[in-house]
Amino acid sequence: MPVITYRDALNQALAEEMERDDSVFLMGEEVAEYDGAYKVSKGLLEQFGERRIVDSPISELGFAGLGVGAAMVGLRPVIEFMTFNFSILALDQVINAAAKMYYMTGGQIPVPIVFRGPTGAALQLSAQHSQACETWYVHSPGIKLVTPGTPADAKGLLKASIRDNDPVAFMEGELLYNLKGEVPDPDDGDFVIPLGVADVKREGSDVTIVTHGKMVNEALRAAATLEKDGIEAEIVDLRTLRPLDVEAILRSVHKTNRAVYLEEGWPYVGIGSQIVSIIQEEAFDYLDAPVVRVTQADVPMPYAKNLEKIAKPDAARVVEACNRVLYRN
Amino acid sequence: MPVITYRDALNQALAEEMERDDSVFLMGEEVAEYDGAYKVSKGLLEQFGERRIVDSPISELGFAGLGVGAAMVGLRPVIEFMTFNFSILALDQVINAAAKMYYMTGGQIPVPIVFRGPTGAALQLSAQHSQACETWYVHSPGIKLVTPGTPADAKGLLKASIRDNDPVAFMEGELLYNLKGEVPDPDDGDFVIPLGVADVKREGSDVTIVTHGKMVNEALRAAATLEKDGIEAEIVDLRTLRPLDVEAILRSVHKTNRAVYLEEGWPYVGIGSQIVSIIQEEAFDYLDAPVVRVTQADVPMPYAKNLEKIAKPDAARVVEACNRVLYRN
Amino acid sequence: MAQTSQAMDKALERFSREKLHAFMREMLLYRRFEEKAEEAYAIGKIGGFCHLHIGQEAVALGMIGPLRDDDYVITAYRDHTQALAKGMKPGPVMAELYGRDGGASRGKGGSMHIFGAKERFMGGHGIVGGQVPLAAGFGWAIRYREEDQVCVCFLGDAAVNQGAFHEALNMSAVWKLPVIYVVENNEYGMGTAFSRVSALPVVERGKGYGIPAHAVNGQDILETWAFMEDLVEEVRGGAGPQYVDARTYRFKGHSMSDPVSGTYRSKEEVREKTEGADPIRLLRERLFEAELMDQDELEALDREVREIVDEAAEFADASPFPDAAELYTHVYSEINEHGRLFFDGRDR
Amino acid sequence: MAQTSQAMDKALERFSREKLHAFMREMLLYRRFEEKAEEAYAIGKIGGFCHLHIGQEAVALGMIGPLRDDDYVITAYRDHTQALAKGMKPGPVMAELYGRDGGASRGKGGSMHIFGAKERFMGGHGIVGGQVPLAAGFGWAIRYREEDQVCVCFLGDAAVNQGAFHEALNMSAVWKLPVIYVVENNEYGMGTAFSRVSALPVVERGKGYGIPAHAVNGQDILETWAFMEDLVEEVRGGAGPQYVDARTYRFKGHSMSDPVSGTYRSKEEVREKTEGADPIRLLRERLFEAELMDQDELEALDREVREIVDEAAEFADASPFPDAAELYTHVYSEINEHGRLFFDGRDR
Ligand SMILES: Cc1ncc(C[n+]2csc(CCOP(=O)(O)OP(=O)(O)O)c2C)c(N)n1
Ligand SMILES: Cc1ncc(C[n+]2csc(CCOP(=O)(O)OP(=O)(O)O)c2C)c(N)n1
Ligand SMILES: [Mg+2]
Ligand SMILES: [Mg+2]
Repeated sequence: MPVITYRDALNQALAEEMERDDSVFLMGEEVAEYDGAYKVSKGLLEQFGERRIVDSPISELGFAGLGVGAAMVGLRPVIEFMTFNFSILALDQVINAAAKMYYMTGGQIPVPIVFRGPTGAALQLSAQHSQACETWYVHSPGIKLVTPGTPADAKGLLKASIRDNDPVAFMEGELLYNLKGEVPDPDDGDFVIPLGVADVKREGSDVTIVTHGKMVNEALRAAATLEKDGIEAEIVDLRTLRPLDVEAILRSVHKTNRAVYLEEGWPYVGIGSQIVSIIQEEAFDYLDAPVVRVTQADVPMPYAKNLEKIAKPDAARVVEACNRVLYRN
Repeated sequence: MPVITYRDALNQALAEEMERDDSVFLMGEEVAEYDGAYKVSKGLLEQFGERRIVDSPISELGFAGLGVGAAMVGLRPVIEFMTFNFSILALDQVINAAAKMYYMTGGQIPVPIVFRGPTGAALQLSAQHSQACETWYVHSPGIKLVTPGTPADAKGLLKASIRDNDPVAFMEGELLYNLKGEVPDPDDGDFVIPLGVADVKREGSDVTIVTHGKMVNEALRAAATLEKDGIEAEIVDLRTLRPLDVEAILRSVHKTNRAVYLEEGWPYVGIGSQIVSIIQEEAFDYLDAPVVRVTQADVPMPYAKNLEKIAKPDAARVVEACNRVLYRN
Repeated sequence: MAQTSQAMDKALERFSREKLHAFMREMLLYRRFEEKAEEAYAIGKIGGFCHLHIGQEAVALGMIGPLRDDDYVITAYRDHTQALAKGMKPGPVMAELYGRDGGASRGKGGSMHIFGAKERFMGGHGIVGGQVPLAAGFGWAIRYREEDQVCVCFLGDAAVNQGAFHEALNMSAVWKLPVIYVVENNEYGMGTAFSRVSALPVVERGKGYGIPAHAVNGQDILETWAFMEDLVEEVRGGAGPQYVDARTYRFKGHSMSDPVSGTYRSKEEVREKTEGADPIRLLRERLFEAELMDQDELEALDREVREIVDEAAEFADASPFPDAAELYTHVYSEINEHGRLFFDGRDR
Repeated sequence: MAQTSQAMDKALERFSREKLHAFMREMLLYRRFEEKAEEAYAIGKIGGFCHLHIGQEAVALGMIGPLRDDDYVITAYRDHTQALAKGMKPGPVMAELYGRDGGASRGKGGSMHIFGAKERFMGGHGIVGGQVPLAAGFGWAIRYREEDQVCVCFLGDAAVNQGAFHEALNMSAVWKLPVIYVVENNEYGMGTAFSRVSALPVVERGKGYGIPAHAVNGQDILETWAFMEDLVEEVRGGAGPQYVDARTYRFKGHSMSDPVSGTYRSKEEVREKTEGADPIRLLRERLFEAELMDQDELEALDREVREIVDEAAEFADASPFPDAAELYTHVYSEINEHGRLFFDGRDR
């Protein structure tokens, strides 16, 4: 299989879906002439023209809403947020329009739109540019949330998201764009990964690390360390947070009886709290220890390099957490 | 003690704090000439004049930000959102400005502001007007969240919130404004309830119902039903969600070994998921059954009366949940 | 006086007698429909917020009537008569207010969220200003598909102070979207006079976008209709977005739960408007004066529309409440085969 | 030519020789400071996003210099030179870029979030347009306290398309707030030319609010300073909010990670501007021509500011990284005695 970057995988997915369906267009800041702030849309303007690759003004609320409107009448917009940090400005259109529309129209008007862009921290971007936005998006019914951690998942899931008839928030990562991985050759047919299917990124029997998004890679690093210590960690990459592959979590916990949730975002009412709640309710008797969560420190992201480093969850902390649920010190 | 409404309790709190401190002002839609959409600010324009009771345009992002700016230079704004539903438009100023300011200025600039208004559902207001907004506010460090369920709590906590030097989101309820209860006489001295102290609204030894905001009253109804069945429920009203009185939750769970979380909002990554996570992690060995959550149905709020009724959590469902954790059918 | 009268005649000339009668009939229908809703609200058949359009009928009719079936209309929560004007049947609209399964939105939307996808009536939106970017999206889609529909987007005067308005108008101008933004300028947002929260009048608030601004007397159906008929053709022809200050007045309280007058506007002001600026009365006087309609004809029209409205109410009354199972339908339009979409057990 | 030269002389007349030298010295300081930051970024001493102000010095100096110490200034993330102009010391500003404990924001804010509460430099904000309502809040507080400060709020040209801008300008007009909104119109928002995302030029975008609009040549320090000196006094005297289109140009890439030119603007365009519209060069030429400064004096000034900048860098270098315990300070300014405020154990 060809090895390509996460960025190129997204680019392929966009190009293939736009090729396949004329109702798909891409709009956002810098997506056209500039090839995207992170170059995800590189070459697409040339390939598809100004009609379908559109530079917007810096009007997040406005162009998110424009996208929702276009979706309401049958187009399939892909709205790029330069980062999801800025999408807080657009949240009203995402939650109150996109997510609720199908319901409050009594099923008359679906909203097949994708909001995509990086979430979470990159390097030293400080408090206003380093926020993991999953909680804001996933709390509301009516929207789906996709968080691929590898190039293949990025491609397969973006294609599925564009084809999905509901609003999908698709969260990438600035630090993922250069990540390389195997992605099936486009010539070998349409590569689509259905929403709602977790992926066991590593098998193991001693402890389960449940995670999503770019933290998958941190989990793999932690597992490598643990392995040296004779601990086999199983990594369940949720890939999509709504729909959520609960069975995959339970399956793994039934096997290992111990679980850690690893996420990039803040702890309080983070995704991990929900996963703990599910495990607690549905695998209560299988647990040998309370689930431990590894998250960003519960502070706005600091700029200073050393503080940022300790604010972020990392492999070392995952190892600690695994040891804790294994009652090893 | 005088019995007054929740509305009048808030009104008293506002009047007393404005009397006490000239830097406090109230701004929002309809707060002045119209006495407030829900009449919380009744008479305040007359008492304090246009300088301090200010009708704003319908510009939630703008006047929330104006309030943050005013707080940055030492005023103590109380910003009323007609309902928190509309505050999603202002969330950027709340999260990216108010909550992060003190941190990203390295402690130079505190933001002593209160954002207040009703959250959650009233009656048949449909999808866009019936949303419990706690999750959006509490996820972010840097902000405090207060959710009084009774007139006394409303008064004592609003006064504390206005005096607090950090941004506070203060969530009320349209269906609470007419609720009556005892509130200490203003002549008997300053009545302030510190943030971070839960209140046991009912003692009991069989099961703990943890809750907040208007659901306190639903919990009391459930407890009355359970009592007839010989079950003594303890009701822990959190009152503030950040800071959170974790000790009070644990104390009660240690006693009852069974817990239910009741909240008005959606379940997925709701407050309850966090409370479950805390109980699971910190009282793992005390639990005789998994914690059960009672929440709004995981759907946008429907308009039809019958659907709305079943979408909302109520006493009957709390009773069921208590029975479930007690393994009674 | 003579001059006014002449002007009136001139305005009348543009329309056939049938058309003028149809104007009267339609506006009467809207009025009676809203009065019926008011009645039903009073006895608890309708709940929640219910915002009546009484007094503003000539805006709905004049601005929507000249449209084609495949043109789009969108508005805020004060949406009943616009829905009717865009061709929705009174029965399903009323049933929606009643929260019944036969409602246009299956009882899930209610008064604030009337939708008729088939009729291209795109709602019914509750967040002030929230519909404005959606309208730009319809305009975008029209241009994208190289079609020739137009979109009419209504908003209240108070909504021009929302950021969404600003962002959408700018984008509309940049991309020359075929959207006509009609501000239903009834002078108030709830209890706040527009002039108290805006330094410039409504018509000037579109100035910063390079979009042509127009002002029209929204109480005069002959004016609103004629104006719109012309404007729509221009926009269909590629003139790009337009901004209209339609001057009107809300005769009732903001919603059913609010007073008609009070601290924010005086009884006298309301009386003056309801007497002097009632679009139905104004049309009647002109038609009678020009002898294009008489009292009997008017009463016949009124009987006709009352019957329609009664039938609508009967339809609503006869329609069942939605089945409990409907709680979980329409949350998603696509239920993916894998994973859990709902998190409350769905066992209610 | 002769005419231009005369006009120059006229502009020079307003200022003393000392003042003119101070202009040069200040702008050189800003330039050298930014160049030092560029250097430091290249070797990894500064991280994250770092947006240089090179080319726009005459806006910062001219618009801030005439202010009083107790007036407020706020801007976006391109904030280093405005901070210096408002009286912040180069050392703590540089240390902030380095993310050190001695930084103005204790290393927690970084390049985009320089703050000097004492100097009333109110940041340094990363969300485009986000600072605009905050500025209205400062103006509100000034009026509330019946004081006579003014607030200068800088924003980029691209920021005028944000809803926050719209809402804040309207409120400022309604309440006559003493805020001067200065658009640093460098023609681009990142890689997007303003004219591609806005149907009207910057100066026209304030039209809808009843706020006086001004345009100024932002490359000419004599013009920006004189203009602002007058305007500030008007606003201090109660003239209410003002809107200024300060025409300038960004000589570098959007941030350190972006190219100077590329698909969005040509090398030629950049060369033309850096050669023909450099505020420092323009001032130098005029001062030399008018014999108000000579090469030696200029070089002495340059040496002086280079020394200051070197000291700033040394200060930054010598400043320690924040202690790990600082991770949890400054999240809240008031730690309530009860309850848990943090949810990660704080045991890192
Ligand atoms: C964003 C937002 N803020 C506040 C409200 C509450 N609210 C509903 S209608 C209204 C007044 C709107 O007035 P206007 O736009 O003039 O429309 P009108 O009611 O006069 O038709 C307000 C404040 C809301 N629905 N949405
Ligand atoms: C709300 C928001 N959207 C997008 C961004 C990303 N971004 C940062 S700067 C910028 C361009 C802003 O240009 P302009 O306002 O003209 O200021 P300049 O950089 O030219 O000084 C963009 C798009 C952001 N920081 N905030
Ligand atoms: Mg109005
Ligand atoms: Mg710019």
